[in-house]
Order: sequence, then C-alpha cells, then structure tokens
Amino acid sequence: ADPIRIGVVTPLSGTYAPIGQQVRWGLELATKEVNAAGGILGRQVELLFEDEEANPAVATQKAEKLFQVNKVDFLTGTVNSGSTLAVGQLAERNGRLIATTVSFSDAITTDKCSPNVFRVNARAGQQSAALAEWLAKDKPKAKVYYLGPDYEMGRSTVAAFKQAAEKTGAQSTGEVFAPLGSKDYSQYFGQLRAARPSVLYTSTAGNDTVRLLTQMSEYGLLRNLTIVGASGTVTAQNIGAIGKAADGFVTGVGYSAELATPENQAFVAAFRKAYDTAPDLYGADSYGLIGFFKAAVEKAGSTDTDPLRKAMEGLSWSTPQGTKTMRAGDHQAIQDMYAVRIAADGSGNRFDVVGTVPGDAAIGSDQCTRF
Amino acid sequence: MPEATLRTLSDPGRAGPVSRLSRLAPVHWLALAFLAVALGFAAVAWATGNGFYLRLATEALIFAGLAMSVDLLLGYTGLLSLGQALYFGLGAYVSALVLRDVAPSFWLAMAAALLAGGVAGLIGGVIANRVKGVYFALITFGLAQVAAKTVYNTRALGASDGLIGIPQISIGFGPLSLDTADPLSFFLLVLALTVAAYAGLAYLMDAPFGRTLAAIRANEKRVPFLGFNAWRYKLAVYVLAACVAALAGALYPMLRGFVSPELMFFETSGNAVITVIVGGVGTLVGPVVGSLLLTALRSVVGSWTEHHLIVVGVIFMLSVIFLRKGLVGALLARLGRRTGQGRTTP
Amino acid sequence: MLSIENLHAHYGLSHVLQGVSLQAVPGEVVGLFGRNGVGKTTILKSIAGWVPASSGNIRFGGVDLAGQTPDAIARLGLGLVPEDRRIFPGLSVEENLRLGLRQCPGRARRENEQAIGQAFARFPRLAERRRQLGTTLSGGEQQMLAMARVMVGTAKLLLIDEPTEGLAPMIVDEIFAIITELKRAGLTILLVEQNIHRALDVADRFYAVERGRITLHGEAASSADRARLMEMVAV
Amino acid sequence: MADLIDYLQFVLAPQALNGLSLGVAVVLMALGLTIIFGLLDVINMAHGEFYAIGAFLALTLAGLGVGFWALLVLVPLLMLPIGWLAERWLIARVFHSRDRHILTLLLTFGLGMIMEDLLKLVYGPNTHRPENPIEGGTEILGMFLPNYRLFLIGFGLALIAAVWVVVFRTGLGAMVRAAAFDKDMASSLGVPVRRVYAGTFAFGVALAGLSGVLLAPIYSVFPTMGRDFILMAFTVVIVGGMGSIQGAVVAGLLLTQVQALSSLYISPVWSDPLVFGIMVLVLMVRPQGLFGRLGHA
Amino acid sequence: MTAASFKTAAGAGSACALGVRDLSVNFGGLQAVAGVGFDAAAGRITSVIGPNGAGKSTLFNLISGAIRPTAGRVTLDGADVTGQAPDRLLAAGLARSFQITNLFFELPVLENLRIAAQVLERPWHALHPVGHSRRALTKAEALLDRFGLSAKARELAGNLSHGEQRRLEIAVALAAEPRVLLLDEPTQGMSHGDTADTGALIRSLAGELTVLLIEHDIGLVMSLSDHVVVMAQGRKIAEGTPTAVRADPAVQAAYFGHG
Ligand SMILES: Nc1ncnc2c1ncn2[C@@H]1O[C@H](COP(=O)(O)OP(=O)(O)OP(=O)(O)O)[C@@H](O)[C@H]1O
Ligand SMILES: Nc1ncnc2c1ncn2[C@@H]1O[C@H](COP(=O)(O)OP(=O)(O)OP(=O)(O)O)[C@@H](O)[C@H]1O
Ligand SMILES: [Mg+2]
Ligand SMILES: [Mg+2]
Repeated sequence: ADPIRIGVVTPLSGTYAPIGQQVRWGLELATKEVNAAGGILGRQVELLFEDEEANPAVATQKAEKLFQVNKVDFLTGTVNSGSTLAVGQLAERNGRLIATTVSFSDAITTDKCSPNVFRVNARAGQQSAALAEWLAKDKPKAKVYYLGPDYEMGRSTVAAFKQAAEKTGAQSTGEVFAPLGSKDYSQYFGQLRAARPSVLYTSTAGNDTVRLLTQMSEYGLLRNLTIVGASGTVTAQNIGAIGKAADGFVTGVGYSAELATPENQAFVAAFRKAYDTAPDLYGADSYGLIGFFKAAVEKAGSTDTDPLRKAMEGLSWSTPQGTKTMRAGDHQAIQDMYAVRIAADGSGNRFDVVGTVPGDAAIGSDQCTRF
Repeated sequence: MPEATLRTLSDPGRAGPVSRLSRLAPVHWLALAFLAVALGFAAVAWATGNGFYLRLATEALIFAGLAMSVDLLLGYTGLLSLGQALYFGLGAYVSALVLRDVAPSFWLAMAAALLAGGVAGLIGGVIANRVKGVYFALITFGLAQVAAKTVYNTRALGASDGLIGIPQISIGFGPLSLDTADPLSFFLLVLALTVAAYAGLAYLMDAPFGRTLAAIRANEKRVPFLGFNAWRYKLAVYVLAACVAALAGALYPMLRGFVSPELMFFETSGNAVITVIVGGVGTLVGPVVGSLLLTALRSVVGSWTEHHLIVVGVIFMLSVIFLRKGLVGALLARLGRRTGQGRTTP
Repeated sequence: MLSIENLHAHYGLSHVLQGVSLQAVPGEVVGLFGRNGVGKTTILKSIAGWVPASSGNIRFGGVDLAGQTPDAIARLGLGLVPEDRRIFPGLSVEENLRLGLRQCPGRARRENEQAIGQAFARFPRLAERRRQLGTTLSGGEQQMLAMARVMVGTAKLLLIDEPTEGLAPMIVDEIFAIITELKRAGLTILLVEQNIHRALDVADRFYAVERGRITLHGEAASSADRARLMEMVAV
Repeated sequence: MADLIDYLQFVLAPQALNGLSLGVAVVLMALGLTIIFGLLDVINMAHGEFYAIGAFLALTLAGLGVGFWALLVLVPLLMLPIGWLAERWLIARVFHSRDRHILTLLLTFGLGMIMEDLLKLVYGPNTHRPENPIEGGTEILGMFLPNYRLFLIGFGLALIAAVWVVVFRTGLGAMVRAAAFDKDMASSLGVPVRRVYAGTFAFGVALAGLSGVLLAPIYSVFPTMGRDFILMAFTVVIVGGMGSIQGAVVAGLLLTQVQALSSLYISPVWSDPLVFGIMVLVLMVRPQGLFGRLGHA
Repeated sequence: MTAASFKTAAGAGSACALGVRDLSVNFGGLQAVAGVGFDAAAGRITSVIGPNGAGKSTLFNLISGAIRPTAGRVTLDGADVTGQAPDRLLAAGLARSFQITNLFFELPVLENLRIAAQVLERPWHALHPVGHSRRALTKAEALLDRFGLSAKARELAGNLSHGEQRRLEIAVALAAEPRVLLLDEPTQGMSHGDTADTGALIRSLAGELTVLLIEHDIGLVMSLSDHVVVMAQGRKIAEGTPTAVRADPAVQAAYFGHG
C-alpha cells in the first residue's frame, strides 16, 4: 500500500534549531517504531521534513508545498506560534489537519482556535497552573520576583503565572522584562536584590536562560533563592551549558525524562540509544503525536480529513508521559502536569518530578468559539 | 554664444554615444524574454493544475518588488538599504488590516499601503538621508529594527504571532473580476503589476530624473553646482522605493492570508539585497530574475538540507566577486561585447 | 640609471604607448614634453609599476622592473610626484609627509627626523599647517607637499609630473630651484612639464612625445633642438 | 535615608558597575571592528562570526586540555591566518572597486552567513559554555563583583591601550589608511600594500577571536552568538567615530551606561531604541562621530 | 534666454553682475578670506590672482555657495544671494569650475555634459525620456565639438588624460549657459597650445557673460583681464587694470617675487 505521508515543517536552522532537532528526533523514533510494528492500517509512515527557519512566511510556503505537491496526509512540526497559526489557516484552506507539538501560546486553542489544528502539548495556562500549585504547597506565601523576556509571549506567560501564583497566596515583589536575546542580565541584578524575593520566576528560553542562570551564579545570587520557570526554560539543549547553575530549578511542565513509568523508561532508553541524549518535552510530545495520529487513523479507518478530525476529537491515547485526551471543544490535549526540579549535581542532570497536577485540574475552561 | 554646427542625432557617427548612454535597450529585450518565459510557465502550470508552483512564483514576484525597490536605491543611487523590509512589512500590515477590518477591496488596500509607504518613506528618508555610505546602510538597518521590534511587541497588531484571517478577495476591473484564491489569475495579476512596475521604473531611471541619480551616485558633491538639489533627489528616490516596497508588501497578505513581524525582520531585507546582487544590480530585471531563481533554489535546496544558508551564501559571494552586475549583468555584457560596449576599467 | 626600450602599454583596448625608448644617465635631468593626452603620464606610470607594460623593457639601476610591484620599485630608489598630487585624504599634512619615509624602512630614526625637519624648513608653509588635513591645503600647498614627500625619502631617480601646475610665479621659481638643487645633489630626474622654457633651463636633454611615440629628442642646450621642439609642441 | 543608601548600594552602583563590565566587552568587540572599518574602510559584517569562531576554537582547545591563559595567546594566533586568507582570497578581490564600502559589506555579510552555518554543521545548534577560569567574587563597598569580571575589565583596558599604542604611536595607522585610500600612490612611496591590507584585516580578526575567548565564559557559546554584539558594536564604532580607538572606548562605555541606567529608570524595552536614537542623533549633528575625523568616508 | 538678451545685459556696460562685500571666513584659527570686496562688471573678465594659499579658491567657494561666509555679502545682479545653496545659485545663472578636477568620473564624457546641460530643459522634462531632451543633448554635443572631445565622447571621464579632463571641466561649467562664470585655474595642466585656445575661448565668452577667473598664468591674465583683484593671506591687497596692478609694488612683493 501507499505510505502515509506526514509533513514536518520545523525550524532546522537559526536560533530555534535546537528545538526543531528534538521535534525531528521524537517523530523519527516514533515513526520507526510504528513502521517496525507494521505501520498504520498496514501502511508505512513516511516523514517529509522541511526547514521553516522559524519564519511563518517560510513555513506557509513549505507547508503548501507539502500539502499540494507531496500530498501529505497530515502536517506537524511548527514551533513558534506565529508559524502554527499561519500554517493552521493554510491547513483550513487546503482541507487538511495539522498538529503542533511545541507552540504553547494560549491563543492557538482559545481565541484563534481552528477546526483543523490540534495541540498535543500543554499550553501556557496548564504549565502555570501546575507550577503555581507546587509553589503554594512547597513555598507558601512566597515573595516572588518576575523576570521575563520582553516580547508579547514572555509578558503573557509572566502575567498568567503571576495571576495563578497570587491566587494561591504568593506575594509579588516586582518584575522586569529583559529584551529577547539579552547578553548581560547583571544589569537587572541590582533591582532583583533590592526586592529581596525568595522566589524568582522566569520564562526565558534557550541561550537567554543559559546566560541568566550562569550570570546569576557568577554573582552569587542563586544562594537563598528558588528559581522557577515556564517549561522550555531549561531543556536538554541548554542544560549542558548552564551546568551547576541549573541545580534546584523548578518548572511546570508536561514531561520529564525522569517519569518513573515503564512506558517512559522504555522511550527514554530508545531515545538515548538512537540520539545519544535524553529527550525533553519537545521530543516527548512529538513522539507522542505519532501515537495520537495512529490511534486516530485506525479509529477513522482512513486519513480523510473529516473522519480523521472526528476521530481525533475526544480521543485518548497513551504517551510516555501518561494518557492524554484530546478535548473536542478546543482541540487542546488534556494531560497530567508535573512540577519538575532539576538536579544538576556531579552525577549528571536529572529532571526530578516533585509534584503532579491532574490533567483536569490544570486544563482550564474551553474558550474556543469558532467550532 | 556662437553655437557650434549641430549634427543630427541620426548621423551614425553621433548616434553611437547617445545609444550607448541608454543602456537599458538590451535590458528591455531581456525583460521581454523573461515575460515570455513567465507566461509560458503559467500556461504549463495551469495546464497541469499545479497551483503550488503558481503561488510560489507569485510569492517570488512579490518579493521581486521588494528587491526592485532595493535596486532603485543601490543600483541607481548608490544607497544600500539594509532595512527595506520596513516598508514591505508596513504595506503588508496596512493591506492586511484594511482587508480584514475595513473592506475586502483590493484597490483600497493598495491605496492605503501606498499612502502609508509614502508617509513612512518620507519620515525615514529625512532621517536616513542625513548621512551617506555605510552610515546610510546602518541607519536604515536600525530604523527597520526598531519598527520590527515595535510591531513584534504590539498586541493590537498580533504581536509576535502576526495577524491571520485575511480574507481571500475578488478584484474588480470594471466588468471583469478575478479572485485571489485562484492561483492562475492572481499570478497573472501580480505579473502584470511587476511588468508595469518594471516598465515605469525603467522609464524613470532613463529619464533625466534617473540620470541625475546616476550623477549623484558618481559624484554627489558636484551635483549641486549643476543646479540640482541632491538631497531632494535622494529623498524622492527613497520615497519612491518605499512606495514600491509597500505596494509589493500589500500583495503578500492577499496571497498568503496572514502577516507576521518576520516580514519586517532583517532576514527579509537581507534576502532582498542578496536577490539584487545575484540577479544584477542596477538593471531592475535582475531583481525579478534573481527573486525567481533564488526562490526556486531555496525551495529545492531547503528540502535537501537545512544548511541551505551555506549554498545561498556561496552563490551570493561568488556573485559579489565575479558577477559584479549579477546574472543579468553578465548576460548583458555578452550581448554588449558583440556590439562593442564592453567598458574598460583601469 | 634608467633605460626603456620599445615600451608598449594599453588601457583596455586603447594602445597608449606604442614603442617608447628613452634613457637617463645618473645625475641628469631629462625633460618629457608633449601635448595633452599623448602618453607622458603613462610613461611615468609604467616606470613606477602602476601600468603594466604590454611589451618592451624597463631597467632601473640594472634591475629589470618587469613584474615588480610599485612598492618594490620604490624601495629600489624610485620617487614619484604624480600630476594630480595624490595627497591622502583623512591624513594630516605631517602624516602625509611621513609616509615618504616608507621608502627607506631601515633608516635610523634620527635620520628620519632630520629629513622631516629639513622638509619643513624648506616649506615653512607646510610646517605651519602640519596638523591640518592634507586635502584642505590650497592647490599650490598640496603641490609642495607632494614634492616634500619624495624628498624625505631616499630616491635616486625622481619622476616628476607637471610640478608647477597651479603654482604662483614665486613658488614656480622655488620648485625649479629645488629641482636644480636635487640635480646638483646627484639625483636623476625625469620631468614632465608644460612650462617648456623653464624646464629646458634645468634639463640636460629632452624627449618629445606624440601619440604614444617619441618623435624627437635633443639636447637642452642646443638651440636648434629647442626650435624643433617648440615647433612641434606649441602649435 | 537608609532607603536611599540601600538604593545606591544595591541598585544604582551595581548597575553602573555591571554596565562597565558589559561596556568593556562591547569595546573589545568594537575594537577589531573600528580598526578594520576605520583603517581599511571595510565594514566587516562577519566580525561577529569571527568572534564566534574564536569562542568555539577556545572551547575545542580547552576540551583538548589547553589552559585558559594559553588560549589567550593561542586563539588570536590561530585567527591570524584565517583573517589573512579571508582578506587575500575574498576582500582583496573587491577592495579596489569603486563601491568598496558596499561590496565589502556584502561580501563579509555572505561570509558571516556561511561561517555561522559551518559552525552549526561542525558543533551542532546547542549552546556550550567553557568553565569559568576565575571563580569567586570580591566585595567592594558592599557590592559583589565576580572576579572574572574584574579581570575582564582590567585585561580589556590594558589590551585597548596596547592596541592604541601600536596603531597610532607607530604611524601604522596613517600607513594603512594611505594604502586603503590610494594603493598606487602609497605603494610608490614604499608601502607594501598587499601585506598591509591582509595584515590589518588579520589583526582585526585576531582581536575578534580574542574577544571570543574572553567573553565565552560569561556569555556562552553557540553558532549564532555572532549576532549578539554586532549591532551594539557597530553603533559604538559609529558614535565614537570610525577608526578612532578613543572614540570606541568612550562611546562603548557611555552607551552601555545609558543602557544600564535607562533599563533601570525607563524600561529595558527602550534601551535598544534609545541607543539607536543616540546614534541617529550623533550622526545628524556630527556625522564623523564623537572623535572621528572628517574626510574619511 | 537667448544670446541676444545677454548682449543687451552686456550692453549696459559697467553694470555690476557680481558684487562681493566684506566677505570673510575662517577655518579654525586661520582667516582664509578676510573682508574681501570687489565688483565684477557685467560682460567683463575679472581676474583674481595671488600667491598659493591666498584664499582665492576659498573665495570662489564662498561665492558659489559651497561654504557659508562668516560675514559679508554676495550679490548677483543686485540681489542678495549670500549663503544660498549652489543649486539655487546655478538657477540664478552662476556656474563654476573647479581647480581640482571634479567630474563624474564613472560616466561617459558626453553624459557628463548632458547632465550639466539638463537644467536647460523645463523642470517637467525630468520625467521625459532623455532622447527627448534635445536641448541638453545638442548643447552637450556642441560642447564636445568645441572642446575637441568628440573622439572621446563614449570614454569614461575618469579615463581621460589630465589635460583632457581639464577641458571637460570647463565645458561642464559652461553647459548650463550661465550668466556669471567662475573659472578656477582653467588652464592648469593644459599644454601650450591648449592654454592659448582656452584663452581665446574665454575672451570669446566675455561680453555674453561675466567671467571671474583665477589664474597663475600671468601672461594669460594680463592679456585677458579687464580688471584684476590681487589677494594675499586672505585679504585683497590691490585691484585695478592689469597694467596698474602689475606695477603695484605691494603686488610685486607678494606675488611676483622679483618682478
Ligand atoms: N585609466 C585610463 N583608461 C583608459 N584610457 C586612459 C586612462 N588613462 C589615460 N588614458 C588615455 O591615454 C592617453 C594618454 O594619457 P596620459 O595621461 O598618459 O597623457 P598625458 O600625456 O600625461 O596628458 P596630459 O598632459 O593631459 O596629462 C589619453 O588619451 C587618455 O585619454
Ligand atoms: N577646509 C579647510 N580647513 C582648513 N584650512 C583650509 C580649508 N580650506 C582651505 N584652507 C586653507 O585656506 C587657505 C586658502 O586656501 P585656498 O584654497 O583658497 O587658496 P588659493 O588661493 O586657492 O591657493 P592656490 O593658488 O594654491 O590654489 C590655505 O592656506 C588652505 O590651507
Ligand atoms: Mg599627464
Ligand atoms: Mg586654489
């Protein structure tokens, strides 16, 4: 039979390349396993990668090529939410379905939701909820300081977490937004010190986190301060560079390689064997997507858009991070959320799970009105 | 003054220098050949029902408009703009907002983009034209950077996510109308606009206006003593380029249905410069040819390897070093050599 | 000292020098005259290594100059005062002057300073303006600077292209006095000059150039030769 | 009153001091740039990537067991031939055309693009960081400053002074500028122009590489790191006046202070536009920069 | 603007086309031009002579709007034009040539002249094809002929020999058909024959237009000038007819050295 084609439009070059790489690995590993087990409906699965350069304009062009020339049955991989939204609209116009495994902007499954777009990873709101709950339990009445990257997404994650944390009794002592790609965070340390917080929340990512945390350690600021952050702040890509400075960092996230389930341990082992590094949430969520797709196609008995969408809505499937359920109303996956603490001692880095919030508690209400 | 005896322009001995000066003639032939190829391509793509390639070519033409505006500045006036995407993005956002929130009218969107491009060009031009050379390049770069950052952070403009949901529209020409959702008709429309822009700009660049720009490029300090206000000419061509870029940008959301701040980023400006250099600076066809070639190349190479930057970078550097006037320039030199127009430099 | 045989040179397709031969022996001043555009400057540029010879042969102090770079030729002892002066913009008068020292990289610092001091003493006007940008000098001052610049070095052969262009009569006198002085000091000089009468007063011999060829050469002292020259050039 | 002292000690003074260490970093980047820019008239858009190469070289050599102090010498030495070849093979081909400014800018822009991608090809996209060679910190008047930053400030200032002496006290600067402006005349005065160009470019590149070694422990190492400082460094070079080392130092320290203090009093959002605005303003009032000399562009 | 109208203007005889009053400028500490004043009579040739660095070219820069004076006034046909931009002055009929050749070196010789003649066209012709600019083209070709550059019309100006460039420099200044022409050492670098030709040319221009001339070729100055202004160290030290000036002892000392 013809193979089933899945298009992957993901950033393979530029600053988002590390994330694109995890996406690619997760998808490739899952596809290999599915194919080895006989494929989906007896058909092999084929992945077609295109570099989207983290630029929505490139992403739509590449997605259109995959849809129209390569005739892919399904599409995934977009990282920045701009790309996801633009490609989602393109999918609508082409009558195809897509899923994101990375974008966490709430808009994708709330006010800008689309009948053709699914999200299998946790959105920003879910992460904040999990982290705030851990904070309330572990550090009641914490004095929190916020340091976010200065762009719309950075501000909205901080605002979301602030709201969630204040609701559970934390006290805000101040906030500062540093430009995206800041070189030197030491210029904010004076303000930070003066506010005398007990907890610092940050939603920087990638190299920004490396710099923030290592410079804080340089200035001896990590003593007596708990650092918490959005998921994606510290990942398998940058933790090596952060080194000891990452020790004790807590994040609200949908995945940790340390999850003690047998499914996860098998997944992590396979991943390490194939790529010589641990999976992070992007790798895991992308891996899980193939399971979602497989279950949906098998349930629908075809890859046609309408039956497939119907099959996906409300579908529950199992992933390394536990069972996820795709909420029909807004196409947002519901999953258990974890508070994960990083242990970066001599023995290598671990993402220890220190708290769990059940999926239903973290998900929040369905705000999608478009379908 | 005792007027020297006049020789008519038809005198063959005299016609030489004059036709030598209007160097666009062979370029026009290339442009026509290009148009024929484009129409042939459209026919084939339409016959085989290949909407994707038509839309890809449409996008290439849209970015060719941006590249043309860079060429106006770089090739004719000697001003390197590293921030032309500012006006392209501006046109795109204005057009997107008009189409989405005001009325799905092509003409209204184009008019609004033109107006916005003109006003922004005037402001930007007044700032950037205070300085010359590399300083100009860096100021335009900075201006675009500041603008892109502002858009990236403005919630009302969709911030980093950009705007989606720009409707597909139908465009009325009196009794006729065409639909942007139809790849062929939109391609033909954009092609027609590109040809019109080329013709208009090529005409202008060979008129005294353009020749004065060439003089400014050659020796700006001497120009005022010939009765021209160099600053005004530079401002005029800057505004013109901004308008061209804004109009090209205005077409983008009609094709893709969204706009994002990346359209204003340096990558977009930088690509336009690369396009101009590879295609042929100072030719106006060059940017169009370059845009089509590079778009095709990126589409192919991008699927093979994520290291397409190396490929594009090498082609770009080779053009800078060996094809000083780009592909079109090299072609023209071949045509020129036959007619003995090869120029000798010390 | 300098011997050129059958030199041909091209700019692109135009054949500018069409077989030029000339000689200069140590300590003599040789004039090079001709109308505009005949190739006088091109002869000097070929010697200095700026324009490659298409064929022919240039020898300087026994060394074949073919394929030598201008800086190597300069270090052999060739000094050039170009017709358009070529003062470096963005450099002060003194910096411009000190570049002349590059001809003799090995010379002692004290000797260098002495040479600079002498140059300033000879052109007090340059000394007054030593901190000013070289290109803001008046035309005549720039000419002085160009002369001074080769004088601080250790040239044995000077190529001087229209040195009195744009100079006031007083300075013209001064320039010719300098040339005489340099000649007396034993330098060989190839002098291109439109002011033929003055030039012939310092020159020993001359050549006349016409459309890329030497069409006449003679003794400066011979009035017959002079007459032929004037007839040829001054039409 | 106590509040005020508290504020001064914990907020204002550290802000200024941290601004200083960032300032030195920026000046280090601007130094190589201003030399190549000011002396050769070449806008080296690949400067950031040469900086990245220096950092990655340091990382690789450190992995092979070379100590930090040896790296400070070794990496610039290794960068010299790279810069030399880049000039001979690439820049020299367009250097003498009329549009030197623009062509060299474009060429180095392409070169930077390729080098960045090559780094990614060789080292992968992830971030690395060499160990901090000087751990610990020092308390000054109740303010805490990491020792490495103190070292950076001291070493950086010494380096800048050394470069200044070499370029200006030896007349080297005038020679290079003469060669860049009029190669024929300069060489007829005995200036070995080709070696001068290549040597100057290589020198600037080596300085970029050295900044890579020095800044890697603070700012970490990744393929796109070259883009980090480049805009700021260009701004500094322009505001200070191209080719002027004093200008680069003054502008670098001043602008980073403006940034540090404006992010305190206005908002970090505005620090970039503010610095850019200052650049525009300076260009309008003094196109040659604070210390620049006219007649140079 | 026909030749005839120039004639009538010139016919007015002693009317002053260009007036300079107390013009001064300084560079740093240097008083380059200090309170210089004179009149250039319409249709006549007025020469400015003086030692190198006397401030002659700077005076031209002040008159032609290249730099602004710190004090003083410049009038053109009685109208105050002090500090006006060069392009406006050209429109008012004042053109100049440069001592250091200042051409469009990358453009062909003919194009140099055509651009210089472009102001002769009506403003809206800026948008008409160049081929339609008959006036400018005819003018340019006439000048080519007149200056013996026809054979070099297609050559880039930068590839001309020095003397040829000097000729083109004058031709470019003439292309706009000015009423007042400032020539800064026009014969500099020209061969004997060319110098004489240029002298004749300048002579032939006078009457139609007013010429202000800087020259070091004293023979030429004496034979051409109607009036001579002598400058030294930024000041005017003498003025008068050529013979009167030549006899002036102050001029002898400052300029001719040993007479
Ligand atoms: N770079 C160049 N490219 C092409 N042709 C050139 C170039 N330089 C000079 N020529 C031509 O070569 C011929 C000789 O020029 P050259 O400068 O040697 O003349 P010259 O005798 O020095 O004249 P002048 O007295 O005017 O200085 C001229 O016809 C000139 O137009
Ligand atoms: N921009 C400037 N900055 C400083 N000094 C200047 C500037 N321009 C001119 N000068 C000085 O002003 C004086 C007058 O210069 P100017 O060029 O007017 O002289 P000139 O009379 O034309 O001399 P020449 O006959 O040699 O051309 C000179 O000493 C010159 O050095
Ligand atoms: Mg000559
Ligand atoms: Mg003068």
